[in-house]
Amino acid sequence: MSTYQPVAGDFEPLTTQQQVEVISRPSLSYWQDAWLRLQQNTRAIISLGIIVMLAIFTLIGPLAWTADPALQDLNQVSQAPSWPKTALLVAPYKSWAGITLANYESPDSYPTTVPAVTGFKVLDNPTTQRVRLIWDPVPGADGYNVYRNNREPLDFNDLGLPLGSTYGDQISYEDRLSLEAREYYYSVVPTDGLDEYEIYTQAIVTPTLALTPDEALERGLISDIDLPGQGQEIVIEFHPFGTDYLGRDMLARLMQGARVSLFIGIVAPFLYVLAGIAYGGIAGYFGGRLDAILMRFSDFVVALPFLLFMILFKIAFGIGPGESGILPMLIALVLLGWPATARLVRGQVLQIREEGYIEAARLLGARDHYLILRHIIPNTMGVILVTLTFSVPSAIFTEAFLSFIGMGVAPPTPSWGSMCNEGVKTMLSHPHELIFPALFISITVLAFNLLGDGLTEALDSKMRSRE
Amino acid sequence: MLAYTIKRLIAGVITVWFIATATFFAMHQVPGDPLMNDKAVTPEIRANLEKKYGLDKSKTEQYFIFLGNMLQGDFGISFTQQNRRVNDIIRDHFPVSATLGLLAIFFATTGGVLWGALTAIYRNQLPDVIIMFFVILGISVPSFVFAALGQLMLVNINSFFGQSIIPVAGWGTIWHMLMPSMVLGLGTMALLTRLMRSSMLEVVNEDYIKTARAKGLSPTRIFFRHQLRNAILPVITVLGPQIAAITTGGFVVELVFAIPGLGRYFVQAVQQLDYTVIMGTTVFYGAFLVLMVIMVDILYGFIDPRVRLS
Amino acid sequence: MRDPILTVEDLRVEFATYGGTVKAVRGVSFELQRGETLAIVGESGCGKSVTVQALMGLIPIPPGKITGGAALLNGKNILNLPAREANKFRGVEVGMIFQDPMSSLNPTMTIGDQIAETLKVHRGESHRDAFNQAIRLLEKTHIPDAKKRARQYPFEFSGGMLQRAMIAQSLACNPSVLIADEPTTALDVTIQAQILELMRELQRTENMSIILITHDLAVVAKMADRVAVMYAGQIVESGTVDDIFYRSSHPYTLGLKVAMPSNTHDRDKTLTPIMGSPPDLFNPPVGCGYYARCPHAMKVCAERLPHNMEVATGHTSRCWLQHVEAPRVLELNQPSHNHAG
Amino acid sequence: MKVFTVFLTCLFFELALADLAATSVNFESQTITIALVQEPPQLNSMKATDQVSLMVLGHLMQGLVQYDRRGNVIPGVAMRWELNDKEATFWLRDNARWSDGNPVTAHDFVFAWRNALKPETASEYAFILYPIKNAEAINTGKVAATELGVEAINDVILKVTFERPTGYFIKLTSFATYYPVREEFWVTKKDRYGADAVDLLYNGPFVMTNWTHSASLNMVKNQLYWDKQNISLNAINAEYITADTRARLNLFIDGKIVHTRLDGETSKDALTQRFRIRRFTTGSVFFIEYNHRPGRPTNNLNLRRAIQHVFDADEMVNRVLATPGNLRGESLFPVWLNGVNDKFRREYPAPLAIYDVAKARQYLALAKDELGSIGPLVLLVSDTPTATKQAEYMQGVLGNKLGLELKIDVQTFKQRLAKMTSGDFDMVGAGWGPDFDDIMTFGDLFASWNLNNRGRYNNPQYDRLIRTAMNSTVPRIRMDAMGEIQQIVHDDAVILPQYEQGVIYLLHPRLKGVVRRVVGTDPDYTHAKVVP
Repeated sequence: MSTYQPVAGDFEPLTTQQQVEVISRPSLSYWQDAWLRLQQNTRAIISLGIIVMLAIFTLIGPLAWTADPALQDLNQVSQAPSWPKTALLVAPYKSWAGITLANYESPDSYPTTVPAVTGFKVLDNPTTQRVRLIWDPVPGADGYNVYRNNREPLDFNDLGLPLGSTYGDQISYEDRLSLEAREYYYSVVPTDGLDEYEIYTQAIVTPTLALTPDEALERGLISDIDLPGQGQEIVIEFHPFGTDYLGRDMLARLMQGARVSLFIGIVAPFLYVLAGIAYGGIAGYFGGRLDAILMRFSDFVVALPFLLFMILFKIAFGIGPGESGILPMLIALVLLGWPATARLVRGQVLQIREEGYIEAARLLGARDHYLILRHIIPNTMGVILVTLTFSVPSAIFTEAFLSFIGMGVAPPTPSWGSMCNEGVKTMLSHPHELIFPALFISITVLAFNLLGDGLTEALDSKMRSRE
Repeated sequence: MLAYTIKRLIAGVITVWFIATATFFAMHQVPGDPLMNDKAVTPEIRANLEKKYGLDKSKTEQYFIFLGNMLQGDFGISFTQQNRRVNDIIRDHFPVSATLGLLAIFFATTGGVLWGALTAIYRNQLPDVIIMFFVILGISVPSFVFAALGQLMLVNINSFFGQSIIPVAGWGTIWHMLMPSMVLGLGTMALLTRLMRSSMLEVVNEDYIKTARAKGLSPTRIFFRHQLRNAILPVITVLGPQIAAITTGGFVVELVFAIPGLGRYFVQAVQQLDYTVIMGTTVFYGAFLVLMVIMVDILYGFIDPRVRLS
Repeated sequence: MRDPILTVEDLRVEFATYGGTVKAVRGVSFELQRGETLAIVGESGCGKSVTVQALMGLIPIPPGKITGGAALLNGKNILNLPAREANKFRGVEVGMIFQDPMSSLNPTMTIGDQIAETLKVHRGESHRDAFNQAIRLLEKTHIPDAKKRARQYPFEFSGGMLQRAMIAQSLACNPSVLIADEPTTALDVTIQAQILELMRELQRTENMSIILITHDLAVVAKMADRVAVMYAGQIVESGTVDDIFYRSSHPYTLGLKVAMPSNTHDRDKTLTPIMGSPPDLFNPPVGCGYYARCPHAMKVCAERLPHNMEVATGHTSRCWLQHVEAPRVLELNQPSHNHAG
Repeated sequence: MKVFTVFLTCLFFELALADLAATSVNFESQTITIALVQEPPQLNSMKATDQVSLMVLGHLMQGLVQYDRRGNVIPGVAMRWELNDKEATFWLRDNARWSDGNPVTAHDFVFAWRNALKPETASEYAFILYPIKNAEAINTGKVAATELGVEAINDVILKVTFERPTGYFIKLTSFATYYPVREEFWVTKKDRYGADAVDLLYNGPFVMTNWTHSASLNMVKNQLYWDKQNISLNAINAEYITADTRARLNLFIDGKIVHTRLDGETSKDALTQRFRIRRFTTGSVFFIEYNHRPGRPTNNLNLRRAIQHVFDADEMVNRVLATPGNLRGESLFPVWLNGVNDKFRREYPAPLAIYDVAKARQYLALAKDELGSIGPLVLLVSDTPTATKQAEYMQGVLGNKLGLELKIDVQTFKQRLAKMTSGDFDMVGAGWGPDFDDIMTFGDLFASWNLNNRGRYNNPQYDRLIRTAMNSTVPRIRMDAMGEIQQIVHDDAVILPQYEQGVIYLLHPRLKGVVRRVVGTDPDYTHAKVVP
């Protein structure tokens, strides 16, 4: 590139004010810079977004979605999420004596084989309230077994659920076992009173979803018991997230559960991590015999039988039968949760205590607690944030366990952890009862993990020095 | 080093003594009658049972009797399993839980270090995000689900091969231990991954890493000889309590995989208020934990010379 | 005749930070002759460390980036090489020592192992041979009782001894170039002298050329054959040590000399610092970087970047005052032919 | 050292396939593998109480009589017997042997029954021997054990004198507490008797060869058993011990065990696996027991009637429990109980509680008049999942239909027992399983002197009826008394019957002759055989 040849005027001396430099960036305090850095971090922004959404879901949700979380709807037990369904209004259920043969005596000798049952059919229209089956009597049989399957049985071993058995003189059966509006394959098998003959007759039945007028009235689906009257279709409650094992609305329970789980999941870890930091900080900083004693006490706390002491806490806090003891549970969690963080922080403090800048600060007259708070703890941020974000799920599940032994939330109030425990039992047949609570817990944990990452990068000075 | 270990062992014995005392008196505070079962029993029979187990004496008296027996290594006989000595229960079942626990720790540590290092190296890139997703899933879903899913997987594998390749439950060969210990170690592996990632990111900025690169060492050598050795320190400090969590966490896995471990005795002893089994398992388990913590500190000293010599 | 072992031409390095991109090195060129000690001197933040780290491939990418220039070591390019290629020359042909010995050695490995490691990796020697050589290297850097010391850990060494160990480590494969990035800054004066003396001695015995990065002119005076003065990411003046000290032809060099306290200095006279502070390299000034602090700044200095001008053979200065028509400045060495004018 | 070797093996994975464990049934060797729900806590027949121990003992030991497939009493160690109001005489078979070769003699029974009643043995099932003369006196320490009304005339004849006429005594003698114990062997073991395989003598169809606690238990055919030729199985191996139904289903699918019980969740998996699902009523009744102590709101009859009319047993069985096999709770006496010459419930149909919300509210109004306000009621439940679920259902029913607030007090096993005994509850979820094959095992549950009557229900009319049933051996009289008891339980709403438990289970298709029993050994593999 050609070098510039100065012209005459170039060599005039510069006046002083032109020499003033322009300041390109404002100087920032530690926290301002951290906040600026946090905003840059996309992951931190996502997490803050999720946390705001969770807050809305917990606080404003119940106002928008007003279904009562405790209302049981036994017509819709463990339903997967689905579009609103319609149900048929039918007369209230009256018990059915079924059909019994007059003057029947059981055969004296049991034949080796008997013909298959004939005339096996459904009586009047089958509803989810009841399915009434009748068949013709089989000579030589002294009883019948009735089976129900969700699909076509292949052979005698595949008849499905054994619903019940009748004596020789009863040739009818009423099935009311958790009926759903779907196709069922019924089979009836003649028996000699104890053992079955290996032949079966099959009938396909599809009951319609039914509701009685007073049930509909009670549930507020119709305003007047006569209107619109039996035989009419009405739209029943819509459960966007499905229902649980007692037919309660999952979305409403998730919202109510959020209040307990988020409170415990956030406040408890925050408290016992704080306790852990203080305890570990002191142990690590002072070291020597104090450190040994403190650490042995933390081993002592960890080794105590958790369940035994939980029962003791329950009695100590005087939680009456059926009361929700959130505060005592919080205290219990904190009293037994801090050792893990304490150990970790102590490990870090032992390392940092040897650093140069600690000596320097001490020389400048910094007292111990100032040193710990101002210099040592911020440098253990990385590890602290990891344990904090990990304590969230463990606090949620410990709360669920405590509620299970009657210490935490009393039924019917749910919490995410307890909903998870219930959902696990029917994991394969009704996955939605586990997936939704586990999903919400995962989202909460994800949000706190991302926030933890973002904070670590923003606050942790070591990260900063790389720029 | 030897003096240090002996000092720690003495402190350990005192800790175990504290544990035993605290548990003993706590146990007696819990309401409920240890001897009562479903079917109510006449007062005379109750009196006999009480005499048999020495429950008729005062609490402090019982405590010193217990302490005396414990020093001779006798934990008495179980209330619920009338004629089994607690020592036998521990002798039969503790090795099973210990093997399962240590195997789980082995999986958790190797997995945690590996995944943690990977997420640090590929920071904010695809592997980091994927591993983070599984870590979050790993800790947000109860261990019971993973145990059930793990077992289901084995069942499908076996039905796929048409014969029982890997035993679905039970105990004995190494094949029985694989799935249960992996499931048991999952939660700890997730925690260790995160910790490893956090400490790896701190170590990568250290000056001695810059020196190592200036010395012309290959990235893999730097990773193993310099980065890993220093980054693993926080991971080791958390191992102590995690070992505790795993050996007690075994109850769920032992239930699902029908493993004759000590876990079920822990929980049932408290539910049944089986005093001798509670004391036996708690004291033995407390000693095991204290021993593990000492070994972890020694291991820590082995890796970080500064701590060893201070 | 010139026999350069290392030539660097128009080296440019930038860092992308969340506040914008920092142009840390803005076109640096210099040559290192065989057996010669070149000192690169300048205030902290002028880009001298970044320059040598760029040569050694120690800049973390991202956020750092080498955006231009070339560097030839014994005729081979060493810029932007992948780790496997760079490791062919790093630690073998070029050794490096750093400023803070306390944190530059792996705290969990013995000194002997760390030194032996270079030999094992580059020379494929067995552990025992490498360890014995490490002991000899420690003896060569005058560390007492080297056999015991080799088995100890870094935290058991004093600062001075650690720096000696660092030097021993960098000499393991007897490199032809030693880069010392502010080797004595973290040490106190007495140790400083020993280390510098050690480096001179090793240079003679090993016929090694040294690049010495420092901000201390006293060290430059004692050690350097040639000097390059850096300011705001550029070399503003370079020449022999006498050129720089007695024939300084750049106002910044003058400022540095005047700011340097010396033992003959009158105790109660105040030192004269250079007013102001180095420019902000987020948007470096268009003209000469020093114009805002230069007492002799002219209009052209603010508008145009001065190119390198030959003051004498091997002595260049990047300042408009060296231009033929520029006005005379008393204490500044300017080209003789325009005095006549 | 063992732990370390495990590490080594697990580090070097050899890819050899796992040894193909034998499948659960083997035709040639006639061996089967089963799983146990828990480690049998007590195999000393004089002290055993729980279901698992009784099941194992049922295969290892044999009392005077045993049950056939259809539940009728058939000869056991006793060849024949004669009974009347005052005494019973048993003639033992001479080829009944212990597993150490010695013959089983009448003395073995005398020793066992006396030992079981001794206070220091502290057997919780001692009360089942009370029909024998002086049994209760011995058990309460008033009289020496030798006074027991049982005598070995000689090696093969055993005579029993009754405390009071007991029609169903013959059925009691099949229960574990009535099993024989060889004194000469017992003396060498004392406290260790029943602790391990070697600390027991066997006179039943199988002998126990190995017992690794909480891990496995192996039984082999007893070559000295007198009915050996009718036993086709050579070995029964319990290789797995876990209470988790899912684990046991997976073992069944994997062909490792021959039988497993199904619950709501696992039944759906069994359907997809196309297994044959069988049904069996366990004979246990589950109900809510009120606290009848004065001062408790549940002492008020109207309140109990209100709850009775608002509880829909159909909905509980079909929608809440939702597993096949459970029957509507209608009476204290389950359907399997025998009456005079047919099923009791067919001869004395249970009075049906009508689900009628309007009537329920009327009773509630009456109750409120008598009691003033009704504070929150406390329902005490155990910490099992099904119990909490049913409690929440009750909470929903009482809340929605009667506006009654129900608090659920979840307690672990021992705390719950403590509260039940001290009466610290309004209502408690409870259940009762039969100890012997006679209606009395349920009948005397709410007699004022019965310790298991946790609600302290006290009705002289009820007590009088129980005594008449106890002291007579005429079936008609006993059954009429029980019919009236059933009416009282309904009219006085002593309990709120919920359901009679039925379970569904899977059985290996090639294993025939397995018997399910309401009383005694269940499941009973004694006469089972593996078909090709």
